[in-house]
Amino acid sequence: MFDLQENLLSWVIFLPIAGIGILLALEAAGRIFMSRRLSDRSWRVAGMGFALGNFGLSLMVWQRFDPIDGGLQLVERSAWIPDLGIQYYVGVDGISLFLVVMTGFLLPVTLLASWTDIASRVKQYVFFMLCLQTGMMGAFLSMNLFLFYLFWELMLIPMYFIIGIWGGPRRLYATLKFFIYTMAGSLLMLVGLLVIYYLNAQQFGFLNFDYIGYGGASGIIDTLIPTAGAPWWQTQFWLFLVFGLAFAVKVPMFPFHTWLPDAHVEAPTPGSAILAGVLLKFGTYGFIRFAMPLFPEAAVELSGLVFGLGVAGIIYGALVAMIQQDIKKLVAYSSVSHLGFVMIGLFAMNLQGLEGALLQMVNHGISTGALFILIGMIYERRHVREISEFGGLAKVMPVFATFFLIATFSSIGLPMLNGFVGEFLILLGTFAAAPWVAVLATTGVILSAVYMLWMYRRVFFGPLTNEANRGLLDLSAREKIVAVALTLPMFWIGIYPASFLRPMDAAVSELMRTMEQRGADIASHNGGQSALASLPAETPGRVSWLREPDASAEAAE
Amino acid sequence: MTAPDLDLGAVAPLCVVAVGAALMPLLDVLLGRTKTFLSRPVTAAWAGTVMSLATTGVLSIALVMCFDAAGAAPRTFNRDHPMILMDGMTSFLNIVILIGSLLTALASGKFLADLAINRGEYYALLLAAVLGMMLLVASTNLMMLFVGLELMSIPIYAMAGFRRDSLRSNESALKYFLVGSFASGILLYGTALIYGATGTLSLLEIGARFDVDDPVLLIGSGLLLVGLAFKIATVPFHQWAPDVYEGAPTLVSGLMATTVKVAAFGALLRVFQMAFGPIDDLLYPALWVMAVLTMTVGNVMAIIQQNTKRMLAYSSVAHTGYLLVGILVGTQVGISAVLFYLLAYTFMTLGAFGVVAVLAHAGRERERIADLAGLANSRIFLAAVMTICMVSLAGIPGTAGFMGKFYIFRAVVEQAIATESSSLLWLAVIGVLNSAISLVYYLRVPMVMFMREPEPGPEPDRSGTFEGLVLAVCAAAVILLGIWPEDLNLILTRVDVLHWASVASASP
Amino acid sequence: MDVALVAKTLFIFAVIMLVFAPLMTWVERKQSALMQDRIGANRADIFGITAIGLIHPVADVIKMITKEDVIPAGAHRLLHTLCPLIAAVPAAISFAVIPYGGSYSAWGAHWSLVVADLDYGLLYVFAIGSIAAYGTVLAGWASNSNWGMLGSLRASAQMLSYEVAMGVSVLGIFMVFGSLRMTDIGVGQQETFRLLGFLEHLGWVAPGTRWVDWVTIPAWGIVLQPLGFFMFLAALMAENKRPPFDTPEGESEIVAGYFIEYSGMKFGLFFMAEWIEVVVIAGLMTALFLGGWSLPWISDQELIGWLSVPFGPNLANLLAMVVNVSVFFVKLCFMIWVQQILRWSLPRFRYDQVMHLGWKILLPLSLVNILVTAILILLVDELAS
Amino acid sequence: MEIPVGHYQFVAAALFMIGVVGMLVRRNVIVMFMSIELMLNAANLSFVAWSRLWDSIDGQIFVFMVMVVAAAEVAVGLAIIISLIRNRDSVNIEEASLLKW
Amino acid sequence: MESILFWVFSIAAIGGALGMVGTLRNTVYSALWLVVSMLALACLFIMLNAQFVGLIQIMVYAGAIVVLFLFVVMLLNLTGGVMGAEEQPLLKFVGVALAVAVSLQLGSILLRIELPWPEVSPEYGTTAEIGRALYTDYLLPFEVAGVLLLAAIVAALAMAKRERG
Repeated sequence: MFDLQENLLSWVIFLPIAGIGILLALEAAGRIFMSRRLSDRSWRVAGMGFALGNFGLSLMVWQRFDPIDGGLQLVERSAWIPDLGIQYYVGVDGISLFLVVMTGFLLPVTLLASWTDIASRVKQYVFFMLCLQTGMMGAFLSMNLFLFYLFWELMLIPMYFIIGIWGGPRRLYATLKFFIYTMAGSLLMLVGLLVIYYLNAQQFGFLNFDYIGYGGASGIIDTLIPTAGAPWWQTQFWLFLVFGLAFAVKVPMFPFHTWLPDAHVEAPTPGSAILAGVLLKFGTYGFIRFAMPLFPEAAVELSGLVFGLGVAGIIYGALVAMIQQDIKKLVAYSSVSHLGFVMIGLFAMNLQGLEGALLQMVNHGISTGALFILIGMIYERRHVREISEFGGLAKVMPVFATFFLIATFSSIGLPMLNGFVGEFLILLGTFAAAPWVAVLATTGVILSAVYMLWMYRRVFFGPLTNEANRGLLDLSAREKIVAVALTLPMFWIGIYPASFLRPMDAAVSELMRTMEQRGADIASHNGGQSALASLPAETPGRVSWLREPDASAEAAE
Repeated sequence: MTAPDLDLGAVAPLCVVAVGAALMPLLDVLLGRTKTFLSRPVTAAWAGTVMSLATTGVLSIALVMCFDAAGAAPRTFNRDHPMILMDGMTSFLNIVILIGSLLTALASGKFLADLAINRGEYYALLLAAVLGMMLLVASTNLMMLFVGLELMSIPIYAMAGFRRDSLRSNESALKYFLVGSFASGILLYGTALIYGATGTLSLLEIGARFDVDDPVLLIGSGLLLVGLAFKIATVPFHQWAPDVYEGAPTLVSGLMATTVKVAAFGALLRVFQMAFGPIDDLLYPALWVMAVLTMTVGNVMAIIQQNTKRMLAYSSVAHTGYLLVGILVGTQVGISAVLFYLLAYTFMTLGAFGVVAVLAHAGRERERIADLAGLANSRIFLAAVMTICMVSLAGIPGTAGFMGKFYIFRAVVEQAIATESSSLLWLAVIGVLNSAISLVYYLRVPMVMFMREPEPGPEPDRSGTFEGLVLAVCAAAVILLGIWPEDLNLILTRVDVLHWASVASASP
Repeated sequence: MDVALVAKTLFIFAVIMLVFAPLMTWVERKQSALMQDRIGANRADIFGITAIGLIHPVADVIKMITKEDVIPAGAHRLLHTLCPLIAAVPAAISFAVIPYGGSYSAWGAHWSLVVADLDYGLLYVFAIGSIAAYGTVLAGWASNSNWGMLGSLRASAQMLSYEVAMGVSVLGIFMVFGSLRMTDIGVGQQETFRLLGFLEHLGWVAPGTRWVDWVTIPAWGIVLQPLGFFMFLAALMAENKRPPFDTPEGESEIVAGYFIEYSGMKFGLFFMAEWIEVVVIAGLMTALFLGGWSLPWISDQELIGWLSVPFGPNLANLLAMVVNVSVFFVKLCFMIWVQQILRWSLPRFRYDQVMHLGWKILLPLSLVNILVTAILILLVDELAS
Repeated sequence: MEIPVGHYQFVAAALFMIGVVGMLVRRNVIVMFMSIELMLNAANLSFVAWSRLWDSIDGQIFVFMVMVVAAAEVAVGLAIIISLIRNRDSVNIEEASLLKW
Repeated sequence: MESILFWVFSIAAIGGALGMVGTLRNTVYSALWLVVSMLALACLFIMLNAQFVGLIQIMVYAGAIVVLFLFVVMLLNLTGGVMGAEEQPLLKFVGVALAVAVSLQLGSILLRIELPWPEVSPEYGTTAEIGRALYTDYLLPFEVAGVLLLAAIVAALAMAKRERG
């Protein structure tokens, strides 16, 4: 049961919370038997240890992952609430693999980055961070919808506290808004989930929450969800809307994004980093994992809407970011813009678009996380974030300026850095599906270069006008480690994306096959009509140069 | 005159509680007179602890008996004229009631001492009320239902006013009393009309003889439901609840919000299942509206409350709404969902009231939500328990509250799909939207505790050993029920509507 | 309307209201004089004839009626006037269920000597008695006087408290005789039971031994329920609020309690009520505990049977009736005398003592009495079967 | 028995209505309390009449139980009122109502 | 004869009830009106062959409950219109209107019921029969009623007893 080889994913998920358990037990034992408490420092160190262990385990997942296989790997499944068809069922595939690795990577980095920043209530901080990690890992790895839902909402609570306790002056408002927005969206999804659950039970005769069937049995994914001829609330269209709402709030897509600037600005540095780096990905992850395969017809029908909102988000986010005075807010709005890219990439529904979107999710996690952490470093020194407060920082903090520049470039999507690969693939895919959307989205790339570089110039170049900045110390050794750690993957992805794209390839192909199959099922059910039929079956212009030839050949089969 | 055919074993747990209720005043007197046979008198605090432990003991014995009975075949006390039915559902509800009251009794010792209302009558009243509740959920006859209801209510009236030096407690008791008796009166007249229309008091026979076109019977049923609705505080019969909960001693409020509600719901379930089957269609729209209103009003009103107890009162109104949804569905899945929800609800509400009770030291009560500020710094244990309870009440996954709501909504959706009824689906949608509204006020409590600086003043009291135990049990149960509800399923599957049918043959 | 019923009603009310109640004033004075070593009640005379003070009742009546009727300022006139009646009338009409003779038939007519032979006999008395409480409770309040108010409060508390003890202490009688009907109880008390019967049961003497049957005692209530007798008597006297239970009136503390503001015949009515109640109590005790109208060891049938030998059945019935009624009133007078003795020999209880006696002595004792009685009845049934 | 059962029931319904209305419109606690008693009594009359109509003793037993309950309610209710008044006298009579009614 | 009695008693019962609710001046009057109503009801009970219940009605309601009311009213000197609820006129108006409407509806329905009275055995409603029923069929409620009274005593004590020391 505790075998590392057999239960690797469980280890990944539960190591942080087990660490919490150990620490709490030690704390309690200390209080009871020795009437003294563990020091803050020991909590921090232990927390760091568990986070690193978690990262190591996630790397192990990558190492043991078979890139050829498009299906679930390292699956674990055991009965949990059998009466309701609820299993403890985890598995990883090409879609979630890098999100898991990225999540594992970001936690130790943020912990290290906040080593001195978070000075009060350290134990609670470590507690909530580790809990958060369990929630996030669990949500990425769950293959039972109930389990997914549980983790999905569970990770909100630590984040609620992290923003609320260590956040800025308006933290209470921001954290409540964050929580209620995301929760309200997902609650409706619960109803939708139940509807599908019972449709599935009706079709297959037993209650089942498994997303992908296990051992030959059917899963939720096999449910035939009608497009017409049933009560309206059982049709793909409405169910997609319900699911889409939950995920769109989380992404956040354009009209639902208002919680994001508040939360990001008020959150402490590690909070912002994790929020931007991981939590936002759950929205897009939800689309690609659940909403699109479950309701392919509706996804195609509504792809126009998503494109519209996505482009609106890209341009709106960029424009709003341009006028921000607060660096953090600027980065926050840039997230809205970037995730708009991810959304249009997903709904292009071809190999490039999907892969680009997946890769861009990872990219955004790293580069935006890095930006927030770097901003945190300067904030720790100056306790202000207004762009106007700075200027000429490059002179006093050259190392910092360098790393910030790399992160900025990564965010803009400069070639050789990670952002470029993702955005390029997305635009490629989108152009194939909807040329005008790609054209409009491209303006977003340009705009992002404008606002990011403009910001960079105002902060780092020019004369050193503000006296307060004169005595700033450059990065400490610890901060350098953090910065280097964040920069390395940017280059890696930018220079050699194939190591990331290869495992995605099989999974995305598998996903597209599934969607086509479901489209055909619906079509036969409806008597020959399927919106999916309008999709180009094989996408032209595959970018095989990005990929090793043998892998692409296999993926094409 | 032949002796009735009695089955004393069926009522053994009831007997235990009744004997306990009768002996508790004696124990009180005995403890007051220890001077005569001990070298020094027992202090009031110690006497209180002994009383609370004794009460807990009595309730535990009954609890064990109920657990034993849970799996057995249904029994009744008087086989010639069954008034009660000790079946799976009764046992389950009895278990819930006993757990709730047991925890309350255990925490009461220090609580009463802190408020300087350490009087032995409390425990006798508690036990009597518990007996009433147990009878109420077991009753299959309107007479038994009425007597059980009153046996439950009358001690609680007094317990609400147990802080005799506090005007608010007095007013709370008075208000509860007036509203409660008013409700009893309405219920009673409804019973009279039902009796008049059918000529029987047995629920099963009423169900069998139900003539849907008889206006007298319909009005009687309506009045009966209104009476019960007062007791469980559904909108628009809820207005007493916040005032009463606020004024009553906190643990008593907890008891009112949990076990009393459980018992009244048990009665409601019985009435619906046994007697009101034929008018399901008539009741459906009324209950639908009532459930929606109850959820919504409870949640919306809770948002603007400044007093923790008042907030919890409105929260309990809101939860009543969710429970009504389960009753409305009426399938076995729905009923087991209600039962599960009641258990989960008992733990989380009791935990929340328990935390407030720990802080309710005479003279410096911390009843406002703002008074909880900074509790996480001074008393992390209390803050943690409160947070767990709030999170559970809000229905966030991983807690009992979520599982409860999940069960309820799953029953709703199942039935909606089975009958293609979109009104049921809307009920689920409104339910989850209400959950979202409820986040606003539930999350405010942890927010205040963790994210606000405490006001200057003395630190809040530490929880006593038993109080701490109770709180820990509540928190642990909330989490365990949220993560491993399947053990409970073993009990739930015993809740079988079909068992009721077997009683039909037993009644004359 | 049944002539017999009217006759019975008139007879009993005439006796109670016109004979016993006025006579009570005389008895009371004479008794107190006797006990205080005075002569007492010997002043009023008609043409010099004092007739051992028997003129006094007449004088009293005249005095009461002719005195000024004062209604104090601020009093509630209607209630103030009604209260004496509310107090007196229920007392009087509760005699309706007390049988003062058995049932007889002569010349084809058939009648029993009780105004209303109700199934729930004694309950009627209790119900009527509980209404009488209003008279006292309201009297003090209606006269707008502090003393009166205090008296009323005490009276209502006392009456409510003792109603419980009263009801519970007499339960044993119902259990023994198996009925609430007063005539059933009366007939039941005509039986005898063999005191030495247990010897047969134990097998110490052979069944059918004659001398065992000789030693019998009548199955009177007082024999079967000795404890019940005393408790019931005490409770009834407390209900009547006469000394030693006269705290509501307590001359030395609250002057005269609830009827402090009354004068003239209204005042007289309160006293009438008390005296009537004394008679009712005596009647109840007689009917329930002292064998009612019957002679000890001689049942109605036996009596009529013996009398029929010389006089024939019709006359025998009439004679038996006369004998029985006389016996009843003799017993009644005895019970009145007992009450007078108690009244003049015991000092007044303090208020808390009254409550203590009612709640902490009479009530538990009567509960124990019920328990013991129930066990004994079960045992006897067991032995008999 | 020349009066039909409906007439008795009508009287009961009227009493019940008067009780409900009294409970709702009166502000004197004691009178409200008495209105509740009236409601119980209305139910009693109804029970007795139905009981006679159905020739079953259930209704009368129920009335018996109602009386027990009524007695218990009165004892507790009046005790609550006494405790409230005592307190209010000693604390502050001006404070008519702390809790919103 | 029977109709006359019925009309007398029902008018007394309803009149007493109206008087009770309608008397604004003095709580004592309200209580007295209530007694009138109770006594009339007891008489109606007896007319319906419920002699035992009727007698108990007098004993319990008239003899104990209302006396207790009077006792408390006098003890606390509550004779004026003391205490009361904050006005919620609209809600109350709705409540009253609803009550009246339902009652009128109900009353008109009930008034039309003219089922024949069945013949009952002479035992019906007697103490003996009620006692038998209480100790056999209704044993459980009867016992529970005992516990209820005990609880009420304890409750009343807990509320009204003076604090020791």
